[in-house]
Amino acid sequence: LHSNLRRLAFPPNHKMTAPRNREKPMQLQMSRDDLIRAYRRMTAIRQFEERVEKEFANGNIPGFAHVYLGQEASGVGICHELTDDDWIGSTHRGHGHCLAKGCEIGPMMLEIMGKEGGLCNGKGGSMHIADFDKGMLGANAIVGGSPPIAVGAALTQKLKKTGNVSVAFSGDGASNQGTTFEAMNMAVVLEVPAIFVIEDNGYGEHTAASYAVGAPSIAARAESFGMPAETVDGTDFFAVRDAMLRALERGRAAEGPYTIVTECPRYLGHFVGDPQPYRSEQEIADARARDGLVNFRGRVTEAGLLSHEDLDQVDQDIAKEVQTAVEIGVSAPQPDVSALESDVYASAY
Amino acid sequence: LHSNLRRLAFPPNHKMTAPRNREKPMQLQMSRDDLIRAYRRMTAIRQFEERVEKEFANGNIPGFAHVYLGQEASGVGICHELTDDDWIGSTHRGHGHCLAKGCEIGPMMLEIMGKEGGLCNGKGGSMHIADFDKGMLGANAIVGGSPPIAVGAALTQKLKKTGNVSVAFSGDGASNQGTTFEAMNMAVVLEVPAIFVIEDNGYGEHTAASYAVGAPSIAARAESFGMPAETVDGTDFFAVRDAMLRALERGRAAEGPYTIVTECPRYLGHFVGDPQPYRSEQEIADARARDGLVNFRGRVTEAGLLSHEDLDQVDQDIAKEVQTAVEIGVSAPQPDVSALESDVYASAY
Amino acid sequence: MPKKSVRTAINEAIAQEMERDPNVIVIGEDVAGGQGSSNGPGSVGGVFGVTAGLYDRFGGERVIDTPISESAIIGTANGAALTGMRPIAEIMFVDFIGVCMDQVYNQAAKFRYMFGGKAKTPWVLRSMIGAGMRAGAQHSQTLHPLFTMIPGLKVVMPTNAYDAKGLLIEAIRDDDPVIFLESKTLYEQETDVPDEAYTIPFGEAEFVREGDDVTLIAMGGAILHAQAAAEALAKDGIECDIVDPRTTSPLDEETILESVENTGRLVIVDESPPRCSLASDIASIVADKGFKSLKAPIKKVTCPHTPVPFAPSLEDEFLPNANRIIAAAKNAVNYA
Amino acid sequence: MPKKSVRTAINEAIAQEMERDPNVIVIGEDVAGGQGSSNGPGSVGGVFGVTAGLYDRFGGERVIDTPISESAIIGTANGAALTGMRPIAEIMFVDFIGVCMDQVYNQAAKFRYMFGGKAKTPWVLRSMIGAGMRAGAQHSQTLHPLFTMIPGLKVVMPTNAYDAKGLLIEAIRDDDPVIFLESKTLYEQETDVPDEAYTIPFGEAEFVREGDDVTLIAMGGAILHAQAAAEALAKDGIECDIVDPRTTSPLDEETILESVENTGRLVIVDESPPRCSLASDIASIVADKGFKSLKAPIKKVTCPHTPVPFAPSLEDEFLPNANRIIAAAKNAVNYA
Ligand SMILES: Cc1ncc(C[n+]2csc(CCOP(=O)(O)OP(=O)(O)O)c2C)c(N)n1
Ligand SMILES: Cc1ncc(C[n+]2csc(CCOP(=O)(O)OP(=O)(O)O)c2C)c(N)n1
Ligand SMILES: [Mg+2]
Ligand SMILES: [Mg+2]
Repeated sequence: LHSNLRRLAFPPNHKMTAPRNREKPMQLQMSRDDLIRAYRRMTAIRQFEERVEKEFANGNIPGFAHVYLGQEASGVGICHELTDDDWIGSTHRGHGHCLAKGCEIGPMMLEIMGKEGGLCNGKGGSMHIADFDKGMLGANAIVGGSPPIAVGAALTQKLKKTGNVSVAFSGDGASNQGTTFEAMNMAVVLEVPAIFVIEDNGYGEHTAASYAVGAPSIAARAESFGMPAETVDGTDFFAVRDAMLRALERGRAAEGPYTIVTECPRYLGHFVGDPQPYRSEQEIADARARDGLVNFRGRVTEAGLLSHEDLDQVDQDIAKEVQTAVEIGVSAPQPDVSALESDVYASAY
Repeated sequence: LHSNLRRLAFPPNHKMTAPRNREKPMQLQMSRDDLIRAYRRMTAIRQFEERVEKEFANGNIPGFAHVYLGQEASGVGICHELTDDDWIGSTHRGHGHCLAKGCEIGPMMLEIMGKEGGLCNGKGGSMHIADFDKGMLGANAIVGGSPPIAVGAALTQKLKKTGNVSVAFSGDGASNQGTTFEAMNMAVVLEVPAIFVIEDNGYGEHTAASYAVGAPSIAARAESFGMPAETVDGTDFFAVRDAMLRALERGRAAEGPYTIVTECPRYLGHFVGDPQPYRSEQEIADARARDGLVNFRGRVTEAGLLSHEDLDQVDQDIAKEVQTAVEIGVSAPQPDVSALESDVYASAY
Repeated sequence: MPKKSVRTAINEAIAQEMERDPNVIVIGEDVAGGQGSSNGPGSVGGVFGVTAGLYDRFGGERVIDTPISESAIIGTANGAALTGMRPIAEIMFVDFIGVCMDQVYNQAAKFRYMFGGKAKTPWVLRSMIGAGMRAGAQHSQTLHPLFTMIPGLKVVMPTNAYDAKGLLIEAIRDDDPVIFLESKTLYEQETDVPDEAYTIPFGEAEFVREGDDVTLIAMGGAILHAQAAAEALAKDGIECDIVDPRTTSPLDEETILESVENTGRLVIVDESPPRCSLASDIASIVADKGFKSLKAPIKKVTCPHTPVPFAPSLEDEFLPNANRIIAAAKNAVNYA
Repeated sequence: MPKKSVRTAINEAIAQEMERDPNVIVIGEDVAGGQGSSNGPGSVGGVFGVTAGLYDRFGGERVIDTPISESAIIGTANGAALTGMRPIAEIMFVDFIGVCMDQVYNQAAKFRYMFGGKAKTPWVLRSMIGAGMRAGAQHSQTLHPLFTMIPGLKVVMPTNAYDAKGLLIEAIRDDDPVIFLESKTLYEQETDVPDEAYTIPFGEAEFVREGDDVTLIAMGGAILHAQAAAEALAKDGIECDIVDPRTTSPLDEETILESVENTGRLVIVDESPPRCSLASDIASIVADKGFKSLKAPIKKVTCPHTPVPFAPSLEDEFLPNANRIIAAAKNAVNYA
């Protein structure tokens, strides 16, 4: 019996699960400004992360960095219809989620460099960025840490009847963590507007999802918990956004949770500097061939919604922003040692 | 979508999932001795637990006791084809699993009474009985504690190519614990001969499975992890044993894990003394109406395999054994205080 | 003033805070009880009845039964607390913390610091501690050191009904994650407890008894043994100062040092194994800041370095008892 | 004797024991690496390469990559160990222990006792500890007290390559669950390490340096700071006895007491927050059994009661450093 089950096998030999009931062509749904915003955020992620890679090599970024290259369309597609009152919980690979949710490049760069004025004043770093004003409840360096937290945020939204939703980003690896499963069941039982987004980039560190996920399908596994679930191409912004619109229909009505699996191969290694001996040239080339930004540019220009000039302009604007952020970041001071013992408690201790 | 999903609803309004491909009538499969052994073990559990209830009230049993009444056919059906080299991991409600696996009444009673000569020399108690000679790896007072441990035992069996299997007993409540889900995925990934037995007695303490299990079906949820799974009537010894035979076909060949959900309503409260204000008279009456021993007796006598006299004889033998066990237990000494600091470490400390 | 048990005091504190603040919710296994059952929810209120009646009074939206999924319970409390609620989460027995410790010490305890002071996580984690009920190795532990060592957490261990109510209301109103540990063996203890709400600040130890010969520090269930020992010692003319820290984090060092300055002799009673215990923690503080006043070795009366045994004969020996406290106190007093 | 790094010594110990005993297996996340990948498994060997080469040598049946499911990893190790294997399980960073602590302290640590001495659970849990790598609050903790307090566990903290190999082989051959904590900052440290297998018994501290003025006790990464401090103090004519306990459970009390008897002054350096720390544990033991020989307050040099900060400026201040050790030592020496 088991031997008959098709194992999730992506990569090396990736089978895409067809997204279900993909409705109405996107151009009917998005304004020009909307499209620009989406492209701007994807571009911000792409350029920010490429620069993080560079500055890490330059020694300007301490510790570890996990970049989001190749997954831009997933985070931006998920967050596109969210407001600052919709919350997201992120992962160790959180830069993209932050930018997709509207965090600013400057304070993010400062945080990642461990500088004063960073989003967490340098105390958090790459794996612990949070921006509550933007509804970003925090990156999380514990795999499987965010899903239960998102359920709690969704409980607040349900009890306060706000019509908002809470999104938990996880990876294919985190989809095997007990905390993620518990969160899914809890969300179904409490009927809260939690949306579980599993970004299947093919690997958990150096181990392929095709090995570590025993189930034939991550989405089907989530569905068996008692919620709707679907799998979409995570490099197709429009496909991701469409799936999110379906999840939001349910979430805004506080009808309960939803799971979206976005498939978006990882471009680089697990962390900046991972030589990836376990991946073939070919596999990495295939991954890079699936480019959410190229896909987006092609679709919107062919449809005549935006011109190449429009998009090139965005590229240049972002490039300036990133350059400025790095310059400010490099010259900014590290937090004063007096900050070491502050922020441990909110009330008297 | 979610609203369309039929919630697992047992009790109050229980829908039985039909066991799949139930083959060959049992009487072709079991010898008279086999049948006697099965009935003897079910009877041992029934009488042992009824006496535990009584002795608890008499103050002869310290602490908490969770009895297995109503679930006899589940444990005995699962263990019937197992040898001492097949291992089981149990729960806080473990007396029945012990007896089903061949543990002796006397040493069990001594343990539950906290006396010298108990299976764990009085150090474990009702929730921590183990008997390695019988392949009983231990009751476990942590809900969800046993499934990962059974995966490890199954790994040993796989690596040593013994053709044996390891069974993890869990309840419907434990089926929601992250450790159980992790164990299921791990078992599929490592392809070990672990058999997950979820005894759905309708409740986790005072909360109904119909509420706490968000999934429409515990078995379907397990199946989505990538292993075969089925649901059977846990008060029908033959149905449980048939399901186990299917699981063993796969397990003995070391082809991977299997899940069996046995539905067997709890007769009494969660622990001895629980007044069960949350359950209606009717529900409890319906539960008691499903009696694995009555079912067995009817089937084997109608089929002319055993006579009422045969079975009555077993009843009397067990009654004597239990009576003797209690008498010895009550008069046995508690462990000497010198035992307090022994058995903490196996090697020098 | 009306006499109330610790159980009643805790129940009253929760009810009064739920009345006062709609953001206060209760979440855990069987805190209401009976969800999905034929007679419906609300009839249980926790395995020991501590939350009894809350469901009927505040409904299922605020008294939330959960699946047996502790990581999701604390994670849910974390997310709710981060976003404006004040959850009171229950982990039935503290022994179960091992399946959800991450959400306690890597998440709740660190949010505020990691996020540069922007987050607050105002929750209370209620849980039962202590041996003596023949509940075996996995239902009898006293794990206060496990929480006390974690920066970002506050830890409360009430020893009587009056403190239980005042400290719990303080905990619910506090903006940090607070671990509230209830000694099973103290639930029936009664003291005078005002009907109205009141708070007791954290970090203020209490003198349970005053004496000049030796200082006894005792927490949780151990307080009973310490009091019994003090009675007996008094008969032999040895007067004990008994200090109940009430909260282990923050810890009231001043009061402890003040007492030792007066007595010069210290015995710490702690219902947990000795290694890295609160007893060792307090001893080390006094061995530094109170060294000058010490006239004798600091004695710890703890459980042995073993799991909790089931058999009554062994469990009674496992627990710190009056006799061992008396011996330690005499040892300290007679030291020259 | 050939010089080897701590990393190499650990790898060598595992390989030699796997050669010797077919029941020894390695299990954890990416211990082989690359399972299911286009180039196949074996090319990684742990995030820091500590288990590199083992997969090629012993194959996937004995070097087992797992999903990210720590409870299942330790649970699997528990079940395998109970039934005849000798698993070496890896929890990558000790910070992650919170998601699987139950399988460590309620299961492995208690099996033997709960089951009346019938069970043994011979596994080693390898994990990385320590700050200083700018890894942030959830990848930089040093949680040895968390394990040291648990009866049934043994806890090893090697500070050099020679000890690492000998203690790890001892741990693998030991019949109890052993927590083997590897300081990230020490992996590159080199010492002479014999090629053949050898063992170092648990519970035997080592004098890293001898001196009569003050005793410094240091564990794990802190040993480097202690040595630097001792160098500097020597220039001021203060000679330090440096004791490295090597194992925190069991703890070599005798050696510690012997040194304090000689110096009368004690400074304990511990790379963890102060509350219920190993520093407090050792201080409390000396404040009891070594009270007679104490000439000064017992000083602890630990991290502050805060999570680990990310910014280098803060993390450097967070860690115990030579200057703070020097100050504490002088304080102790000058006390009268
Ligand atoms: C509980 C826990 N276990 C292990 C790790 C180490 N770790 C960090 S990221 C990672 C891989 C996560 O894989 P996935 O969820 O697919 O996310 P991705 O890195 O692919 O974005 C692992 C194992 C961790 N941080 N937390
Ligand atoms: C981790 C953990 N959480 C909670 C408990 C308390 N508890 C003991 S038994 C039980 C109910 C278990 O329900 P189920 O798995 O259905 O087993 P049943 O009692 O019905 O046999 C609970 C919540 C526990 N022992 N361990
Ligand atoms: Mg991944
Ligand atoms: Mg049940």
